[in-house]
Amino acid sequence: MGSNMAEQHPVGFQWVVEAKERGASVMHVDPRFTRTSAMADLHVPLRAGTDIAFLGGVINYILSGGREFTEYVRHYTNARVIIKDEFRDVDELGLFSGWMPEDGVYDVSSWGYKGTQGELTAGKKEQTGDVSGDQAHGAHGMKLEHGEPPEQDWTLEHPNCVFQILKRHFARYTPEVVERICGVPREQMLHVAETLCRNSGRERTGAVCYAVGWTQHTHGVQNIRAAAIIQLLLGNIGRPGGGILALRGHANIQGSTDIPTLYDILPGYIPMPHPTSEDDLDRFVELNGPDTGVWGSLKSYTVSMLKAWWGEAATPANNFAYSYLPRIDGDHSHYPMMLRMIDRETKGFIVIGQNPVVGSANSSLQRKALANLDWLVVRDTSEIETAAFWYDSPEIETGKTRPEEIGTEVFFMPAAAYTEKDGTFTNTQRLLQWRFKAVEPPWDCRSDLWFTHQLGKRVREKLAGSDDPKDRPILDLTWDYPTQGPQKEPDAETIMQEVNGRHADGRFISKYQELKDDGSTTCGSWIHAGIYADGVNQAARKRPGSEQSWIAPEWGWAWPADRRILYNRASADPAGKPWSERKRYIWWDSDKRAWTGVGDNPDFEPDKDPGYEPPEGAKGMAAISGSSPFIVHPDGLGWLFSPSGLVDGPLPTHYEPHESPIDNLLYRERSNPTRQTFERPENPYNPPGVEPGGEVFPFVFTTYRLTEHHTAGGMSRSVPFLNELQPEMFCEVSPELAAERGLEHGGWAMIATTRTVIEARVLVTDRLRPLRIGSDPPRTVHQVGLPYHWGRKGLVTGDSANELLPLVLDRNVHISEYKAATCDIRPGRRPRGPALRELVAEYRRRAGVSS
Amino acid sequence: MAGPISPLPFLRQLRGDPLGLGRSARSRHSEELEPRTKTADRVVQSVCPYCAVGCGQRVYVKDEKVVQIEGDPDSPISRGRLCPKGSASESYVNSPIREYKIKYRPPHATGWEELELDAAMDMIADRVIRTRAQTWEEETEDGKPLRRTLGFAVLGGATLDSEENYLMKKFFSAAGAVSIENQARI
Amino acid sequence: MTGGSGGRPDGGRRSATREEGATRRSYYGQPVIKQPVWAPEIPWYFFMGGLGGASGGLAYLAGLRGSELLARRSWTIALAALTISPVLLIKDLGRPERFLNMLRMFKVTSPMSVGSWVLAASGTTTALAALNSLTGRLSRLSRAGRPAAAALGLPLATYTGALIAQTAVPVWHEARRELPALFAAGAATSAGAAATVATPVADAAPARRLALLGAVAELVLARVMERRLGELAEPYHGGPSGALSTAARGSTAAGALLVATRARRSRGAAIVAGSLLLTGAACERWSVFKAGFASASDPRYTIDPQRGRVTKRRASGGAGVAAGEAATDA
Amino acid sequence: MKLETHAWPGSYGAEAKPRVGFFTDTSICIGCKACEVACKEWNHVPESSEGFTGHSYDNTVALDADTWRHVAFIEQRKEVGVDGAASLAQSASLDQLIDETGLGTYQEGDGLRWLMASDVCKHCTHAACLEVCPTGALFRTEFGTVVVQEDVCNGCGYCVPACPFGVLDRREEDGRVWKCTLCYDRLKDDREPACAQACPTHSIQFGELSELRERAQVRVETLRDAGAEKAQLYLHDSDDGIGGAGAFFLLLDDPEVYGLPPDPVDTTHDIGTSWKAVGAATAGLGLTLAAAVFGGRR
Repeated sequence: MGSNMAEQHPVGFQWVVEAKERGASVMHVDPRFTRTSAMADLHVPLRAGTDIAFLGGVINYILSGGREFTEYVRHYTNARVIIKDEFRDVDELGLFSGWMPEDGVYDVSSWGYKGTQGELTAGKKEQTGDVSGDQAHGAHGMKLEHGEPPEQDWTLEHPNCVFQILKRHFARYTPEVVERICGVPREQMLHVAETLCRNSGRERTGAVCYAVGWTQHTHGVQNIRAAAIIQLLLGNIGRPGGGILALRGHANIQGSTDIPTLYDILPGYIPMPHPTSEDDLDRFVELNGPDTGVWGSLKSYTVSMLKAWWGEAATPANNFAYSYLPRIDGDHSHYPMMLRMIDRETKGFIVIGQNPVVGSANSSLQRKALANLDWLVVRDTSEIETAAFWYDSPEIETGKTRPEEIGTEVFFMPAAAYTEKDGTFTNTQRLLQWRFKAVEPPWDCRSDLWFTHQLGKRVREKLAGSDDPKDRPILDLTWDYPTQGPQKEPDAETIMQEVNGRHADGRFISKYQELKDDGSTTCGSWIHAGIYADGVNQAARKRPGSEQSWIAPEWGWAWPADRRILYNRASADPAGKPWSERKRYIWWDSDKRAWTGVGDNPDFEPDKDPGYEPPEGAKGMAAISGSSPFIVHPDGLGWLFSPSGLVDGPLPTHYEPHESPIDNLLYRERSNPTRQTFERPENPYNPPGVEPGGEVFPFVFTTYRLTEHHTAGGMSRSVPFLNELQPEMFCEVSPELAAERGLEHGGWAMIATTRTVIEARVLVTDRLRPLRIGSDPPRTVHQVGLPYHWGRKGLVTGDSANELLPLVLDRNVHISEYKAATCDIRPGRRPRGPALRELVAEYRRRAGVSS
Repeated sequence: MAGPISPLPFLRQLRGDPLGLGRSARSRHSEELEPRTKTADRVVQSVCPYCAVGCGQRVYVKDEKVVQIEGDPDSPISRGRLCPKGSASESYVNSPIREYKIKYRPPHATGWEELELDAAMDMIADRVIRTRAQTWEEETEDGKPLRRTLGFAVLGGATLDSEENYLMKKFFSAAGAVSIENQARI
Repeated sequence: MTGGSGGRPDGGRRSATREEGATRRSYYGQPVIKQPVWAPEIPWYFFMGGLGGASGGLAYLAGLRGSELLARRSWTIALAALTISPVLLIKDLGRPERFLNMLRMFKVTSPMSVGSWVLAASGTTTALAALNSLTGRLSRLSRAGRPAAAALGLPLATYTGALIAQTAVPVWHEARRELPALFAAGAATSAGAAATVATPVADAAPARRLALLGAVAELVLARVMERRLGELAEPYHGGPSGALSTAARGSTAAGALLVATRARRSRGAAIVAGSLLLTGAACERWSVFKAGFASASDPRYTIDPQRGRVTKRRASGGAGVAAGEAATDA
Repeated sequence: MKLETHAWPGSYGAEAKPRVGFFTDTSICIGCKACEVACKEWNHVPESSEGFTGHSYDNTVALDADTWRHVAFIEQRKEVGVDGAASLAQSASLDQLIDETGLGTYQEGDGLRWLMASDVCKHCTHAACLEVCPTGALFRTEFGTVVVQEDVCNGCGYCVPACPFGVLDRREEDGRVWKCTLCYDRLKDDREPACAQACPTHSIQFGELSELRERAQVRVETLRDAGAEKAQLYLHDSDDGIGGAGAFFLLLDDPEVYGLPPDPVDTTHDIGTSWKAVGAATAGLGLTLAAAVFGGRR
């Protein structure tokens, strides 16, 4: 679900095909019948944006039928934990307890475990402006008082235990309701649920694959949470053949999250500091890390990172230069960043290997942001739309603006290609793989390593001698990297060494457990500690797969500590024995008194007895019992109910997409009440389908990618052999919609929202189908499919689907809703020049949206 | 040239290939054919730059130019296989529209200008320093530390290496920038 | 035909999706086989090769008969036709500079290979014979050259029928028994007609007879071929190839009538009759040529007879049917 | 099993290698087109954009001089059968739609399928292209494959209409004929062809023909047992009109659905008829000439 694996990850899909050949059931739940559906045993078409309703139906099926893997659920999940009395599940309105209507956010304090002291109440100011406060993405859960277990009921019968709450919460998601919300025949949902149940348990496991089909919603995180609940109930986490697999779309999008170029985290998911902690490192640790579990050592991780960055300048006396880190106090993520550019608060912009004009929602808003900058640096291998926005854009075409009116100074810098530099990509399963440089970058092309290193060097030189305290972090930075070759490219391996870290005597760190909070160790990213263990580039291990076991431990290196399956303690029963011979993976060898297995590294202390119970006052990993696999959580349990970490509820709840043709059939709140909207002239929204003006945009559209192209096209529209495979922008519509709107197969269609109108060739196909949704009376909803790869530059051009989308974000992670919105469609090519603006204006008038 | 009609192939037909369908028809070019994977100067192991499956690649280099990129059969992830994008990697690195020189567009200009790499780096460093100074925020209204700038932002990282992301996060954070984002947000 | 009645299969498509097992069986109406890449030089070559080849024979036999003038004129015609022929062929090659590769191999499986050798030999000997006939020189060489030229000219006139028959184009391949004869008849017609035009009436009697015999044979063989082709002969009844076919027959019939009557007495009538017959023979080649393109471009012509064969074989017990097809159902 | 061809292994003697080929199992083709790209990359086949075709996801149309691997996409609608098992809402929805639009829609599960298949030169056992080629540009290699030699081909074009599959094609700007070589150069270095190496799901399988044929037989039986009634091997039978192919296929529907001829024939199998016809016509022409010259009054 939420993934089109055969199309987007074809080579990964070989394993699915192979599994199917061996008897696995492959089911694909997706609004469209895709190449993945073609290979699946069953395709279930559902309305875009209704995944939680579908998954809720599955959860209800499991719970109401007693189909959960009871022993797993009782021991490994928080099903037995009792939640605070104050907690109230969603009511008819669709709101959990703690809703603060004036701010549009939750006070999450009532969602915690009973009997624990949660660090759950974030400052109100931070919550309203920003959810990445102490209590949000980046923070790592509530505190358990010194590992003291919360109140529990092992019989799972206490009315306020998680299991019972879960049962009640999902009881609404009956097959009938699912059918009406999703447009999925109930038999199909039940078939999926039954198949999942049958393929779970001791002898079997099932996996869930998702991708941005789940994340790009105003309830994206909760989509994944719903899957996590299913997998935990069925005992499919931490076991071979199980799991929830995020299929990521860029070569290093995982790596750029682990060692983040993201505003709210530091390497290894250490939260970015807020002003709250002021310059007190201990306060920061107290606010952001629980005492127990892996995060119990947050201070060691942070100090080691600060030592890696500021070296000698980071001392115990100055809190290891903690004050050198900038503070975040709001949502500084991608979309608010662009809005700040429009407001001329952000004046400079460096874009590296990304093409927001095509890849981000609301393209004209993106361009407007760029046009309001003082300076822009774009680094890419070809001249992408983001570099050319000032002379080639719809706004130029329609005469809305002219290059002369755009004051942005633009630097386009040719980047080195991946074959022209050493370095690692982290793949979708956390595996870091080293690439060897094949050739030197030609002409002005340089690696981004070179660019950053050079920029740092020059800034440091220009600031040298400054006595301004704000320049100290720059000047004190450890920045002497050896360079190589004619272009003086920095040696990437030395950076990996810094990431890995060293002891005071210069020895390389071999695992994160060695890190200290006294400044005696350095480590650029604690989860990567060990990647250079023994002075060897572990990511560059390339022993042929054919010479290894199926785990292939000597190919690349996986964080943390080279563990290939996370939470793999769960592959054994509470006593440490494999759940079954067939599915054995890691188990307790009582003779050797050690965890052993088929070749992976245990995600656990290697000698922790399964019967271990933490003593009073234990901290860190010592506070995790021998039968608690989920070591990243302070209680070591898998969370069916999320007592902290999320801002929109501890349990997944069905909400309609922001732009939806119908009301929420389950609750009064139509869409996620915590979603982030931006009421600005650049970002008009289509009226909801049920409100006046909504009828102007009666269809649902969803955006996606094709096998033959890559994301925003920078790496595929420059390649002739790919372009001939999918040369033109097209839309996919059902024969019924084509008949209704007079769309001609092979002809052209205009697709309209209040943002703009684009054109596309028409592909009429049964792979898109009308759905019957709602009740009293049910109505037919048509869906339009739009691939988003095209733009105005490159070897093939076409309108971008993202021109159509608004900014509306999931408040947990600030990802916009690309996957479901409303539109109109009509035959013909869109007007050129000023006539296009008139057409858009007309749509806005009809919909009652002010221009 | 040792053309295909010398020595007369139709006479070779008499030696065991009467219909002239097989060996006798084979040209010298065919006999001497060698794959460029064999004639390459070197081959390095790499990883596909497109999605995050992380398929192994082998990059063949001849005369300091990439001449072929194909799947690495050693990879336990991909077993030598590649999707269409991965298979097109050589065309990507040698794309007909790949840019090799800096392009510079002054404010309000209507066209690109040339610029030396060194000068461009210097100018960008100046702009970072200037914008940072102009937009520096020392503390919150209630006097808590911010020590940051929202004046310039950085976007991108998912197509780059982890080492590059590390250096970017390290430098731009040290410079006080917090709006550092990448594709993971979309 | 077992499926598809009229119009292009899958024409008027309304979507990318089709009914399974629909009667319109093809891939988006696209041809299964490729249309030939041959240019107009090729039908002209068929014509010239026939004219030249048969003219050599006519010249030689006329010489034996003692009709010197007829022999000389026919040698001239043969020389002219066989000089133009290789030029036409070479011009049609994708790589004309490589024309000599035609003689790289000798392949009995390839009418074009065999034909190339025949053309080379026939051209050389005809040149010798014609030069001798015109200038009286090289008489020793031409003594062997004349009969050789005459003998080689005959297959030169007919092999082109096999050449196109050895393709996957249904309208050609299924006419493989008739095409060489049809081309032979056309060659006879054109050699006779050309000589009729070029020779005074008094000396042209054998030429007129040849033209007449050829014309009658051509008309008869065309009918025979179409009958055998059955529905595959559709291209001869419509479109450009149909028009050419009609023109060929009309022209040939008229020419034949004239050559049998007035042309015996009037040089003017002889020239008209000869021209009509030459036009008819040329149109016939063009008609066949064009019919091939029409036949190749419509998948029905390729698929339906094949599907019919499969169905028939299956009905008769499946002998020779691919094992995998046993379970299929047309 | 008859794998021998006229020239292989006969004309190669000790130099002959095992005959190799492709088994393309279309039941696991995901239509990614990696084969098309890998082929073009390796063989430096020129770009050949045809624009948007509307043929489902197929925009390269057919095999030709610039497309040596071609992935066909066939979207098939099955009969709509609203049976008792379907939900009421679904049935109502279907009925209403059919009423409103006059169009059926599919019912999931067995309502729609999307066939994908990678086509390629078949490297026939009896290869018409090879047999008719006058120059010997086309030849049977020591691996039993059929290859056009670019240094020999003079672009006569004979092989183009001779091929019963429409594989061969002349490249306009170049004048020569081009087609799949089964990566002849790679074979010489013990490497598998680029398309087979790239194929993510192993739909394209390369190997020794004898082994592939056995594997294919097992596979088709497995699929049939699993209920794929129309699953069939195509060009697997060495008694068919081309003597079986070096590149054969497992199809899920009849060949013509994929644009393949259902009963292809190597026209040269019947060249005797043609030569006889030529002989007869030649003799007839000779007799006619004689009759015309000598048959009349002097």
